Amino acid sequence: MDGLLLDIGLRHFLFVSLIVFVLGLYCVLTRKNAIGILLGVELILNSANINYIAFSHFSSGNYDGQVFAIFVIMLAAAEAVIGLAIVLGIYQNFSSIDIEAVDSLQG
Amino acid sequence: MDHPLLVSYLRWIVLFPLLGAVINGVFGAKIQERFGKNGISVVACTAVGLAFIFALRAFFQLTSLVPEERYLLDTLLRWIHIGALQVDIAFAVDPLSGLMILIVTGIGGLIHLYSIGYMHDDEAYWRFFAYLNLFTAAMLTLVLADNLVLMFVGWEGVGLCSYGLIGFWYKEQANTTAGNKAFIVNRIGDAGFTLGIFIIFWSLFEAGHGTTAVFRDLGHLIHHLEGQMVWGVPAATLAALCLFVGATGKSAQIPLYVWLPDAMAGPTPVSALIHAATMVTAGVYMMARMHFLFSLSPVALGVVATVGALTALVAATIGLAQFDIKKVLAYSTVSQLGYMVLGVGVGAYGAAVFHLMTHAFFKACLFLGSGSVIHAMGDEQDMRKMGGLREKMPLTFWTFLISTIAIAGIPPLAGFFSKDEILWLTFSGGHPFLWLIGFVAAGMTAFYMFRQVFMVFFGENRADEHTKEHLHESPPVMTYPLIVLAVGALFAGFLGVPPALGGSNILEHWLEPVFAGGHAAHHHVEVIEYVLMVASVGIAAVGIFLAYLIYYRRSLSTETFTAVGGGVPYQAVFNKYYVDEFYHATAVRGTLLVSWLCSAFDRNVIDFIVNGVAKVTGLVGWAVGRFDHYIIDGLVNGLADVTFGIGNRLRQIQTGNLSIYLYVIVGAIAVSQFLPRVGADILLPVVMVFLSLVIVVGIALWLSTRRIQWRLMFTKEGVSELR
Amino acid sequence: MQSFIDGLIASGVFGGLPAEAIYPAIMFLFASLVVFGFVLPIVTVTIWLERRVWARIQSRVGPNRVGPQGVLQGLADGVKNILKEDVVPDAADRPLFVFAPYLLVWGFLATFVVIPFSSALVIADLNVGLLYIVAIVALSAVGVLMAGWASNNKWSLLGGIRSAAQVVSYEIPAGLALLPVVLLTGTLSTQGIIQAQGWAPWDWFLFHSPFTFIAAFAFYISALAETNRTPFDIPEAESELVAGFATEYSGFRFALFFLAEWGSLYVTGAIMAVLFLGGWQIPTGWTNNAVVLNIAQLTVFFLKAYFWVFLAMWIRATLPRIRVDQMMSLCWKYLVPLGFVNLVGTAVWMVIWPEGNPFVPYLMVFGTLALLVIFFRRVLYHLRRAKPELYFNPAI
Amino acid sequence: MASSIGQYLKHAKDAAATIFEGMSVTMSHFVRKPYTIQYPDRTAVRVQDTLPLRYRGILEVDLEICTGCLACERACPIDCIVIDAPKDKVTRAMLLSRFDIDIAKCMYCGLCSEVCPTGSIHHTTEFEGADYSLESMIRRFVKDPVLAYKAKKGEETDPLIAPVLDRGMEFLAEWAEPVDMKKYKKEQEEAAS
Amino acid sequence: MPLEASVFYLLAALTIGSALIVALSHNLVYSAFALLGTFMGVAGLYALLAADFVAVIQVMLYIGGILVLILFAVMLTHRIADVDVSNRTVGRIPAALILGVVGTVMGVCIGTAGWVQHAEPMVEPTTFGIGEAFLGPYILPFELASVVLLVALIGAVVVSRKELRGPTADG
Repeated sequence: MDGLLLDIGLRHFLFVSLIVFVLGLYCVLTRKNAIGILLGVELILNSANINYIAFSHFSSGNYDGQVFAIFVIMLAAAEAVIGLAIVLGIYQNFSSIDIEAVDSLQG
Repeated sequence: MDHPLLVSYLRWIVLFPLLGAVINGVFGAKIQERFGKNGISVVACTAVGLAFIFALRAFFQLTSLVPEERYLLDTLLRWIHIGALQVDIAFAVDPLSGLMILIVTGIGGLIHLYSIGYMHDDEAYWRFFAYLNLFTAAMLTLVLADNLVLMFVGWEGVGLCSYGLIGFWYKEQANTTAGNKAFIVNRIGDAGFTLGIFIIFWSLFEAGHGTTAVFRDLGHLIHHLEGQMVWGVPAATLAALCLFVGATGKSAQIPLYVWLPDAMAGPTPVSALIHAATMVTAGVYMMARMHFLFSLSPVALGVVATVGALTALVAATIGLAQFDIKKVLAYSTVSQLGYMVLGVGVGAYGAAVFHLMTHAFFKACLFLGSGSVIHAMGDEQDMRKMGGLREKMPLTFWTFLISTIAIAGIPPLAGFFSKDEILWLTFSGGHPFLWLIGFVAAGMTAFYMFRQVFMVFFGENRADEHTKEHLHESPPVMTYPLIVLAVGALFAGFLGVPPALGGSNILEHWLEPVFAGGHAAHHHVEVIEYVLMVASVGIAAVGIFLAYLIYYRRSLSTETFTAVGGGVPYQAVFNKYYVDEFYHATAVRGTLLVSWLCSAFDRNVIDFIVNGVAKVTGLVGWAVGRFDHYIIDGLVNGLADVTFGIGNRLRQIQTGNLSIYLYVIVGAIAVSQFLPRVGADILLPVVMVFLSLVIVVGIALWLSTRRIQWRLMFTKEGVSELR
Repeated sequence: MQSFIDGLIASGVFGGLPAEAIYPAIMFLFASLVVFGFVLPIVTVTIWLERRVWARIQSRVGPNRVGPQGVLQGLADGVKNILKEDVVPDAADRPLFVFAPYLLVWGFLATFVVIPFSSALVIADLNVGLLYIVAIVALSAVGVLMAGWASNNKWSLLGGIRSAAQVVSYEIPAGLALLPVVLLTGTLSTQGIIQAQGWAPWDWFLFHSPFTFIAAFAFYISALAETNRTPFDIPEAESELVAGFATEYSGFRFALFFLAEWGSLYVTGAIMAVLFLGGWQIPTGWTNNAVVLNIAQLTVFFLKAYFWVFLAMWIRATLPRIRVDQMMSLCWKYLVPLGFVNLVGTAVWMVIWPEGNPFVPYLMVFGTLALLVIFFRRVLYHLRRAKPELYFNPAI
Repeated sequence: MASSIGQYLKHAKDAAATIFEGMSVTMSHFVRKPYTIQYPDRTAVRVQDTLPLRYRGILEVDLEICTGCLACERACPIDCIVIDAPKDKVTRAMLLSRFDIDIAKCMYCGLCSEVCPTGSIHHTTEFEGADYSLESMIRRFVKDPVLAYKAKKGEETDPLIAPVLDRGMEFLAEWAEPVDMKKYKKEQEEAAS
Repeated sequence: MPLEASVFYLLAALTIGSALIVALSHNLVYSAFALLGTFMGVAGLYALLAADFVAVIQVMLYIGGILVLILFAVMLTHRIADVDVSNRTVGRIPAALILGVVGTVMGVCIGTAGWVQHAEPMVEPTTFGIGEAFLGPYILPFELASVVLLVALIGAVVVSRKELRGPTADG
């Protein structure tokens, strides 16, 4: 048992990323606040990155995983920028970023 | 004969009258306004006069040549040069055409002078002279044509002018119908003529020895036609017959003579010129010109001869019963033409041409005489209203009398020599039966001519008072041509005195080079010739005596003749053997019937088909429309409605609330990704099912808490209200 | 450092302890030594030196009472702050309010991991050294925001946001200015860069080519802007935002902010020394005793670094505060394009002279000397004009 | 475009030049002697001594030459001078039992020193009035009653009082005679040459 | 306790702890700042996985860029607009349920799946390798990334500018 716990293997990192992923998903699902959702998204992206780096370190042996992680980070940045711009836009339009209020696109 | 002397003045013979026609035709109205009617007549007469002078010049130039060399040629311009057909516009004068142009221009000129007086008070004066000039030009083209095609042009031109002149007073319906009738009948004949030309051309082409339309060359090449068969008939015979059909049309022989009597509706000088002297002789001239073709097929000659004789007889009989002064002369022309055709038929081309010449003189004189009578009688043409005009119109009477004697065939005058020549040649040519017909016809001719003289000039005047006072002799411009023609009638005969009577038959010799192929040289005199001569004079005398008895002495009443055979023959003769009616019944009605049939057919069958197709299309269209409307539109609309319904139902989940969307996404992923992946063991599927249940319940539960009422979401009116 | 420790282990100083335990222990020891032994004193001295330099420039005396010539003035301030009551505004966001200064200090201290002191003395010669420094600066931006937000007053919030914006936006020109040196050396590790330079001025990257020369000053300007100093100290502009994000802070937390600010000044100087002045490079050969060599290298490095600190103080005393839009336009219209030009210039330079142009460094050194001469003549000109009473002795 | 690039470069050059110039100016100041006087303790000369005679500092009373005429007390607009001048029941001479000046209230207008006949009350160059208690703000010049000074017609003979009187008179002299500027300047020039 | 394991657990605890705060905390600002802890924890994990370049990039970009941005956004829209951004969430039970299931299933997978692992993981400076990769096989994504960032930059400016939207601004 301690062998499993002590020598850090791939599974440990996957577990950590899983937990972060689940928390991120939870945050996305339950937040009423637009920015809260963006936070959740960031968490999800980070968990994905952990997996990338873990696999790159343990399994692949080359730099693909890390390169991908960097791309993910870069895209996360772009996404955050746009997301926040939209949130600002919503805020200026609806004077609130509570997604409950922002339902004018209702079917 | 085949080394033509090239000259360049022949063209003017044709061009002068043509020029005159153009001037009068185009500027006629203006000239008449400006210079009055004399301007018109000056132009017309000078045109014909110049043509006559040039014709004389050509004639004398011919006489200066050696008989074999008598051939003047004037090529104007290249006309049709297509493949094997080489046709030029070229005018040629040889003894035959030389004679003809003299007749045309001479007698034409006299008639121009005469019509100055006759048409004096007619408003369309310029149009009349334009037509006359045009006619003269066309006739000269026909006569001077060097080849068949150019002759055909002249042939048609003449037909056109006759139509124009017959229907000159176009205001009356009768004149126009007469004009039409003449034109149509001529056209039938012309059709035959063209067929003849084509047959000659193609058969020569088939024979492969090159083709030409020039009479001179045709003469040499025509023997190649012997072996040719066209439609199972020897080419030569067929061509000849077709040409003969054209001739009958133009020269008013048996089948196609009906237009000539009606043509009298035109002014009298027209009748005189066209329907006595020139146009009607065109057929005889054509056959004379094509003598080498006809001599190739004895069958054709036989047909020609019989048709000629029959025409002579039939026309004569009809002439007996006519009361219209011009109708009598018309039928006498037809019968005289019959003699000419008979002459051609028996191969006596020379005699035929001789008779043609003499007939031109006295027939023209007769017509012009009747013209002056009608002129005097105030356009009255019925002989029963005339009589005793001898004192009032001595000149007209004497010229009329001379011409009548000439036509009757009394010796010293022209008629006897030419008619007798034909009869003798018919008899000696081995056609005794035809001679008999001719012989009888001659008698009848004498009878009806003198009947006319006695009715018109002797006895008491049956005209009404009004016309009586006005009776006067025609003005000199009309009477002088009559005198010239009468002199012509007197002396024309001496040109062709037969050797039997000590004459040297100048005309025969004159035409001899042209008909080199002919077989007319019977120099040895036979007794039988004298016998026939005496017989013909006798029959003439009998005819004259009968006429004298009936019409001058009134001792013999006409009933004796009319009652013969129950009056049927008289009725038949009086009504012209009902030929018009027959034609009307058969040809005209036939054509009408055929046209009606065609229109009926067209109306019913074709229209029916077309309308049918239209109806069917309409029907099909309607069917397709219905199909499209109900089935396809139905489908489409149905689909639209279905989609709309589904869309409406699914609209509910678009609550506009972001987290709901995320739930749906995550739920969907969870269900779709994990459900199939999980292994087959029992525990996990249970969890899966439980999970999806929970999801659905959760969403439903959650939705219920939302402020959207149930009513809005699921009931119909709610949805409509929402929308 | 690594080899040094291996040497000690090999010599069996630590007995049988597993290598795994020794490394962290030594690392921890060395780190605490650096922090308490070096950073705190340096900061207090810097604070005192700054006030003296200011004074002398403004013809004043400056603190000279506490300790010899007032050197302990910084210490006195520190003690003062510690003794002051540590007020936490009740409406403030307590946890964030408390954590903000530590975040800032953490960001500041973390940079010392990579800054070398001598050829052997560096806490961890990271392979991504320079990049690490740029990243850590970002951390302080977050600290500033946290402080600004937590103290729940308008001035501090606006001050916090403004300074964070300034720090973030000046990271770009700073990063660009670093790149030419990275291009030249091909490595990001600080030791590597220093080893790539020689001890003589013409071997330094500063004089390697005109582009690196400009890059150096561009980096220096943007570094100053990042640490909110001199012309760019808008966030703490007394007249507008009182003390910027530190308005509500008092006592020890306020001291921490001071520590971070003046400490980062030294860090800037150190980086400049590493990148452009050849760090601890000294002529070798005169001694073979490693310790003596290291001490010499340490002093040389310190002097070079402290020159830039002095320069910062000097600039602060000279230049007026610039407006916010001027600051932004300077950053985006002048420094960033300049950064790109230098980057391309250096790249072209490297292509043309792979081993570096033999003449240009000497030329540049000579040029700089000429510049200095001109500078002093200007100074003399001003002195002649003002005919003041001169007083050269720094100690008053 | 070209002009803007020219301008762009000009701005950069100007910035560098001005900073260079500015730094040279500050460097020039760097080596100058600071003007600041390290008051209070490290000044070369006590600041108070450097002040001019007329400097109206904290008031001082030479009881020896105070005649007890209360002119100053009356002249003071703020009444911060309190004098008790009881007659000695025994010798009938005027005694000065209390002469208090509240320097906190005093506005240093100088009206009292002008009217003092003998110049006993006058401004010193002393300005450091800070003290630890408000009480100490009141300068009590009389510990135990003192005899008021009686003015003599002629010269003051008493060697103790004479210098004090001269100093007093010197103080008064400043206001008594209007300064003749021309004479003053002449004297200055003679002094300068 | 071996050093590496303890460091891992420490970092894992930091990451998960702050992630929990992000997910669960009522106050949006707390969750925003807790994000810092997550990012630092993750950076630490990268360092553990010998991905030093990515760790530094993570710190620089995530914390320096995205976190600062999010903080800006939070501050600009938070307290001043007196909007009570109660973080109270929507339907926590169903979310917990779904995630519970999802989590367990993924956990089972991670636990049971036989991951391909190399014997000796690679530990050496990665900057050079990544640089090569960027300009080698990944040149196209690298260039496209620059375009994406430019687009995002411009897009953000356009979307958030107030005056561009004209009359609709009062919303």
